Amino acid sequence: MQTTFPRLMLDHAKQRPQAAALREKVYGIWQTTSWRELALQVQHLAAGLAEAGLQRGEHVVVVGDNRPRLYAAMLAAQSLGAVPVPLYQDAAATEYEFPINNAEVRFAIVEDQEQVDKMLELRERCPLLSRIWFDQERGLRNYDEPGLTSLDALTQSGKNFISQHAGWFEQQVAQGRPDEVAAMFFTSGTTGNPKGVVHTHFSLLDRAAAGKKFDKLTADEEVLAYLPLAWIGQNIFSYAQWLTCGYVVNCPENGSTVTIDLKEIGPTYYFAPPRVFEDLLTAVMIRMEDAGSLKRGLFKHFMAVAKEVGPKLLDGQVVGWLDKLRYRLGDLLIYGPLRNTLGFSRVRVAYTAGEAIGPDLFTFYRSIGINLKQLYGSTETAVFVCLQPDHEVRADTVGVPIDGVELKVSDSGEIMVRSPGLLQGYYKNPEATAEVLTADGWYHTGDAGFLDGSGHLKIIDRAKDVGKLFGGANDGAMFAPKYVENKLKFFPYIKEAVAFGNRRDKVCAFINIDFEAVGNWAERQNLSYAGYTDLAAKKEVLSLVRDCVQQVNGDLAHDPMLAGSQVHRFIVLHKELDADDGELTRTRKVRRGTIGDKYQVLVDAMYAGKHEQFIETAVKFEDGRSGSVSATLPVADAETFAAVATLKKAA
Amino acid sequence: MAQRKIGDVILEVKNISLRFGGVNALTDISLDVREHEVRAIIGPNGAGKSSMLNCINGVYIPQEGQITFKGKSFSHMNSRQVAEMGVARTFQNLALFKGMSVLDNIMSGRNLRMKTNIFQQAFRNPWWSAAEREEGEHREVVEKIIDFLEIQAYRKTPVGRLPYGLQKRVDLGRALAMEPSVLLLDEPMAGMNVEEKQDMSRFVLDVNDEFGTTIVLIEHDMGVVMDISDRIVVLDYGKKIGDGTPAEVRANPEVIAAYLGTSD
Amino acid sequence: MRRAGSAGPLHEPPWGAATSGSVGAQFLMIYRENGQFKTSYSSDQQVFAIAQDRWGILLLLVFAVVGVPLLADEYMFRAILIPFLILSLAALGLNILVGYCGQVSLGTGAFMAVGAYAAYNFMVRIDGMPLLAAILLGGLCATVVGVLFGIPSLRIKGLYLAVATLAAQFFVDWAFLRISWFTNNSTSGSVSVWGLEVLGFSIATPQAKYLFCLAILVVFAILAKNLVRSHIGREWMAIRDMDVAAAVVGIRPVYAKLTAFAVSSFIVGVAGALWGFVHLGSWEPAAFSIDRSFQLLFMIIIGGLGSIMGSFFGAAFIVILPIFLNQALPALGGLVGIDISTAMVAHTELMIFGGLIVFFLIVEPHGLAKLWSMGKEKMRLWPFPH
Amino acid sequence: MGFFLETLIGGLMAGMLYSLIALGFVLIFKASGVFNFAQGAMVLFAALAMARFSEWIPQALGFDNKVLGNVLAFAAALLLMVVVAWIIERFVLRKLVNQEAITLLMVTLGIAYFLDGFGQTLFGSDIYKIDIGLPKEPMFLFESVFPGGMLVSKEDLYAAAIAAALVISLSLFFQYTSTGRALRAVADDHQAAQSIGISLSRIWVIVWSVAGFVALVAGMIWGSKLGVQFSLSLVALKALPVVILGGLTSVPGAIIGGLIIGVGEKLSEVYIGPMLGGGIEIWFGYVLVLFVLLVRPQGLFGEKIIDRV
Repeated sequence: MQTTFPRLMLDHAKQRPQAAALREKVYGIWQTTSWRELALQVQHLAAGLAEAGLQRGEHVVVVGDNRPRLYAAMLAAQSLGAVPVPLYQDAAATEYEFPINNAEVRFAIVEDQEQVDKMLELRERCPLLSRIWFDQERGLRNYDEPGLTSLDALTQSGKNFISQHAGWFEQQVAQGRPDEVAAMFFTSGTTGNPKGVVHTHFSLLDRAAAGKKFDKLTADEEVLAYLPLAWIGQNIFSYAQWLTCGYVVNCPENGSTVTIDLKEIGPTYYFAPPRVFEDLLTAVMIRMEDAGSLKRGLFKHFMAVAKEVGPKLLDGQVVGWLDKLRYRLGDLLIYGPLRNTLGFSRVRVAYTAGEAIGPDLFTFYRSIGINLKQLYGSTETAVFVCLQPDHEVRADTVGVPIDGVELKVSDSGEIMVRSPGLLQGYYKNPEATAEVLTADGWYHTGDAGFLDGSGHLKIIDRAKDVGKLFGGANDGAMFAPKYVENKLKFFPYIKEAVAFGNRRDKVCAFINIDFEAVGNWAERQNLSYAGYTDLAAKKEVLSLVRDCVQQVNGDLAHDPMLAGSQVHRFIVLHKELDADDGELTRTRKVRRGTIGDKYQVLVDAMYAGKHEQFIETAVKFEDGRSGSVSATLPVADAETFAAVATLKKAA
Repeated sequence: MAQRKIGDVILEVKNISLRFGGVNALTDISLDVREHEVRAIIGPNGAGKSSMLNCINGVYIPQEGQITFKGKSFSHMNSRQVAEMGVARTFQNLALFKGMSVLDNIMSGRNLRMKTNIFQQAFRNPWWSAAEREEGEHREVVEKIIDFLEIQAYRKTPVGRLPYGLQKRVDLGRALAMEPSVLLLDEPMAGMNVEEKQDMSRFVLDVNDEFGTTIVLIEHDMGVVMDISDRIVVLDYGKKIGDGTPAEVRANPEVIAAYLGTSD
Repeated sequence: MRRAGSAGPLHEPPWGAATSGSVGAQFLMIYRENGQFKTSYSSDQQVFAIAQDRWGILLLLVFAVVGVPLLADEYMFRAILIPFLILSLAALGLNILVGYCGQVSLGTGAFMAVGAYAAYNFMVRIDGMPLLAAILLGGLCATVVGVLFGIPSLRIKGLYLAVATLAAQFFVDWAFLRISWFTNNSTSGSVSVWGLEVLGFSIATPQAKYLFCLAILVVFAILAKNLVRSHIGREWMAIRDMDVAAAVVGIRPVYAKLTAFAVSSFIVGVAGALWGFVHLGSWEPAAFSIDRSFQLLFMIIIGGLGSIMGSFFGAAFIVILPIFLNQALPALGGLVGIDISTAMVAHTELMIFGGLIVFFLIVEPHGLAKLWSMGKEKMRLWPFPH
Repeated sequence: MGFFLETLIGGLMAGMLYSLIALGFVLIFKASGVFNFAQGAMVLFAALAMARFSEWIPQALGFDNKVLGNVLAFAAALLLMVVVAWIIERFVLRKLVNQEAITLLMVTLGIAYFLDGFGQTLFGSDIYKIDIGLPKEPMFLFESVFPGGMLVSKEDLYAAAIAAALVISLSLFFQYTSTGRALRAVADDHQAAQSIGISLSRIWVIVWSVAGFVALVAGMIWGSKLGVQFSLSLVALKALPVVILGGLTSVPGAIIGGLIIGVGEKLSEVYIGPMLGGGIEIWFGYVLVLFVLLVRPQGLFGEKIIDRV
């Protein structure tokens, strides 16, 4: 894949100038940008940026929703050999401070007033940040700030420049080399400052191509891009692979219309982290609750059929004609319409990644005939490491290593990867780089796991989180918090879970209930509640959660390696863990450390064997004000089960 | 941060008096509105605020007095003429076209600018048709308003099915579709919760500085009024008892008496 | 999520209900709208925005043009199909005035009569006057009369107007009865036409008549739909829903109401001409009496006020019901051993009509069309309830 | 001269009957805002009932006293009309509170059809006679005043007298009785009326019953003149312009309107008719009203309509 992003764009513009490159729903209709138009836009923006003094290798911050013009802006920066740095648009201004200073950013390209305000707020703490361009003018008409201008203006000045310098752009693009840095992604590390992951054109495009080959993607795919560009997942799917395959990327109208837009577009290639599928399923179930008894009956019946037959069909196994018939009927009455209302009628390949996905959740989508698959990868590996081939899809594995990937498991049980897609290193952070990249080019994924008999990779947990239990019944047993947490989170009622136990005698956990799901459950029990805190405190809820925990314990007991990780005691938290309070990362991963410190008293209470504990915590509200919630939380005990075989002897 | 420049008087009302049978709705009211400003009319219930607006945009015809708009004076006009001169308004208790979708309601605000005749419309078709083209052009304007009011998710919903707060937005949208130079708002925030009120005031202010629209507004919520308006007129029992900046009005004893006296 | 879900695909406002009906479609869950995204306003605004609907309506048309003539017998044509088509047309016209513009008229029969007699006069007084031209000219005359009697609507509202339109009914009835010029001094007072042909095709056979009416109906339905979905249509509905607000956004009540009267009575007039020429052949004023006016009003109430499709539903319903009763009631009576006289049937018919009107106005003021569109919505959201 | 007076008197007498029916409209409209298109149907229904009862009751009870028969028949018919009124209130009006006037009008059309059908199913659809002993032979007045005097139908005269008496007593009733006051309160403001404890449904039943009563009397008179048959239900159509002319809400309006139209019809028929080929009384009332409305949209005595925003 010896090419660069801008070159790919130019190729498409040359080969299929009229073909649609991007579509955005603006003013009620899907407005199309053809490859030629895109190329022109990029050219003008590039010229504008060059005039503004953008240097090769310099970093440009890009913040905003998926907007064609931001895509063009990234391409423009890359055309000049500069490095776009996409940041999460929903982050607080302060979270931008480090990346901007760390990457000596002078130029920022942002979507709208909201983002502009954040940038302006940062100015005195980020002295270098001199120029800010915005896509949407609304509300900014009366702003009078040095270096603040619209992308329109930038395009205009670029136009004039181009009109005098024909061929300038092509020559700029020609200068770009595949091994130059193409983009930098800041990983919201679970601890400390974020790290800038540096990728070259080659590393990104090579993986994109590998993925394309693996799923035989064509230029006819339709993709809906509504997740943050700063997340490498979205970036690969709607940017790198977009340019590699030349398919159409569609940008929704706004946050509140995504479901409608999804339904209209009906993507053929779809990618989302588990929580999106989870929310979708919850919504489906809730909507079905209100349906008439007949519909509900039909739904229940045929979902059962689907659960039984659907996966087999997708896995290409042989199915009896009667089952086939029943499934057909179900497809006519339920699955088909359901796929249609969800917007998945045309999905050919759908991926989920980033977190483990619950088996029930996973099979639900597969059973209604959506080819949902898992993949394994991270920002550092440009996503594609392992993918599940069609017909070889299982809930508890993440697929086989694909082209160009070498994979091994270190003695410590950590998964090591070598592939063309690996990062160049962490920006200005040799130590961190050294930690993950070995001299001979192996990357420490930090995940503990193994390749199973059929060559599929199975992930247990973050390697560093895998701990040991000291003392107690199963002294020295392996403790895999994430594994336990995921198992808990697979219950619809449990939104988040945090397990403790490393260097302790037993495992205890915090539970966050899923407000929507439990709320509905409560209504059906006609249990009245005043809000989240109140609901979480209900003893009925407590026992509901206890059942879940004990089921998990049951499962764990069957897995010799993990039997010790059974949850002995737990607390149902009185507030939702929240990224704004620093308890979750922007990608909603729990920050176990942070939480452990923040709720120290609760943790102690659990291990001290107390039966309730008072706590007061500071919270940030939607509108930015902060206050505090306090409550006295009961500490609950859960039944645990004798392991099938204890590890004592093994250890 | 918004730096709006207030212009000269664009609308002036001189010595208006309005009677229904024996009842005096308005007695000898005079007030002026400057270009680009946000002008509030406040007063207890039945003070004649709505009647004032109705006189301005030709729904009622005052028995005495005259209205000067952009230098043209008239003692009375019909609503159509007023609309043509660029005055739009929203209504206190929603006056949306119940049977139509959000889109059509706002589109109806464009009727003054739609020129194709009835035959062109009858023979409308996707291939060659002035009516189709015109419809498209105006649809785009309307879509911009929908976008501005952030109601994209409801464009094809019958207005009847929308919650009250959103219906108020559609009402505003219909008025905006007329691209008015003066916008009369009759209690735009009546019956809204705090959040909706915040949104609505944001929209009002945005309209004012995005399009430089002059705004005449009737509102009960003193807090909101004081926040967003440049000058305030106070009516009581059809008489004008105060006029000036929020600060001045707040200080005016007569106003305090009338207001604290009557309203809760 | 739920909010967006429920807000997304609602296309038709309740009044304009079901105008983009999915013919037959709704009884299967055949809606697959993924990928049917719109990249231009004209495609977003087309009458049948959903592909499945376009196919449905196309099939229906093909069946109506090819299938029906093969299947139906003479009685079907004379007693059901042709009356259905013509009355649909009339109801369509009336619906524009009442359903879309909210101006109640009890004088529809009169405008039909004007259409019929005017067309007749053009036929008999001008040699070689083509049938189509005569019919359209008939409609034109109806327009003139319609606007004339519409003028009061500018000052008179609601009930007063409704009664004022009766003036048209009685005056016109009288005129065609007493002023012999209109009937070309025919002694019997009834007039008749024969040897009709259009563009060289004779339309003597029931099939030919049927196809002729069908063609005219389809054309007018399209034109009418275009009007109601364009800005003139919005002006009508605005006047209907909230005339003060309409005036404030600059809509001229005069223009809106008079155009509604004009368009309405033109269509009604054409329908009248067809009723006389194609259906009756020879007729007298009684054919367009006040009962006809009421009958048409009932059609649009039952079918659906403010809905093109509703006009068809209503017409079908009211044409078929009596025939059905005439068959069914005596049979039923036979079962329980009472013999039911034709008078009895007629009275039951009256009662059932009356009852239905009351029922619909109370339970579903937007008529069959609304039921239809609701069914359609359900199918588009299936399996979700909302 | 005599001829003119004759026509005039004839008109006045016909007009009186119009007023009577018009009164039915006005009462109902005042009380429930319903423009009762079914008034005509009620006339037919009541007349049929009266006619048939006056046959059946004597047969059933086996006596042969005309007066008694008529009285009982009248009572029975009246009772029936009250039941009808109750049913209409209970099953129709109550479900349509606060609907637009137009909807209500269309509903009454439905009711009209239903009553027509129902009445004829119940009582048969032939032509029946009502004989309440109105004298058939005409009489001559003012022979002394001018030659030939003038011919006046006694029957019409009695009819007019009855109508007039009824009209007056009804107006008095609604002016002075408590029910009357309640009714007027309702007419002015539904909410207010309810808030002071007047039961809407009770008032509605009352006015509809009264309307039924009026219909019965009108039906009886007309019936005895022309015989009871379907065409009776069209009589109401004649009264419509009267109501509009008088202004929907005004009792005196109804009365005066009735007289005007009655007279106008006759005179126009006699003096203009021949020029136009006759039969113009069918539309005269309506066309007259049309022109009046153009000048006074709310009719002669109606209240002015103000749009509130």
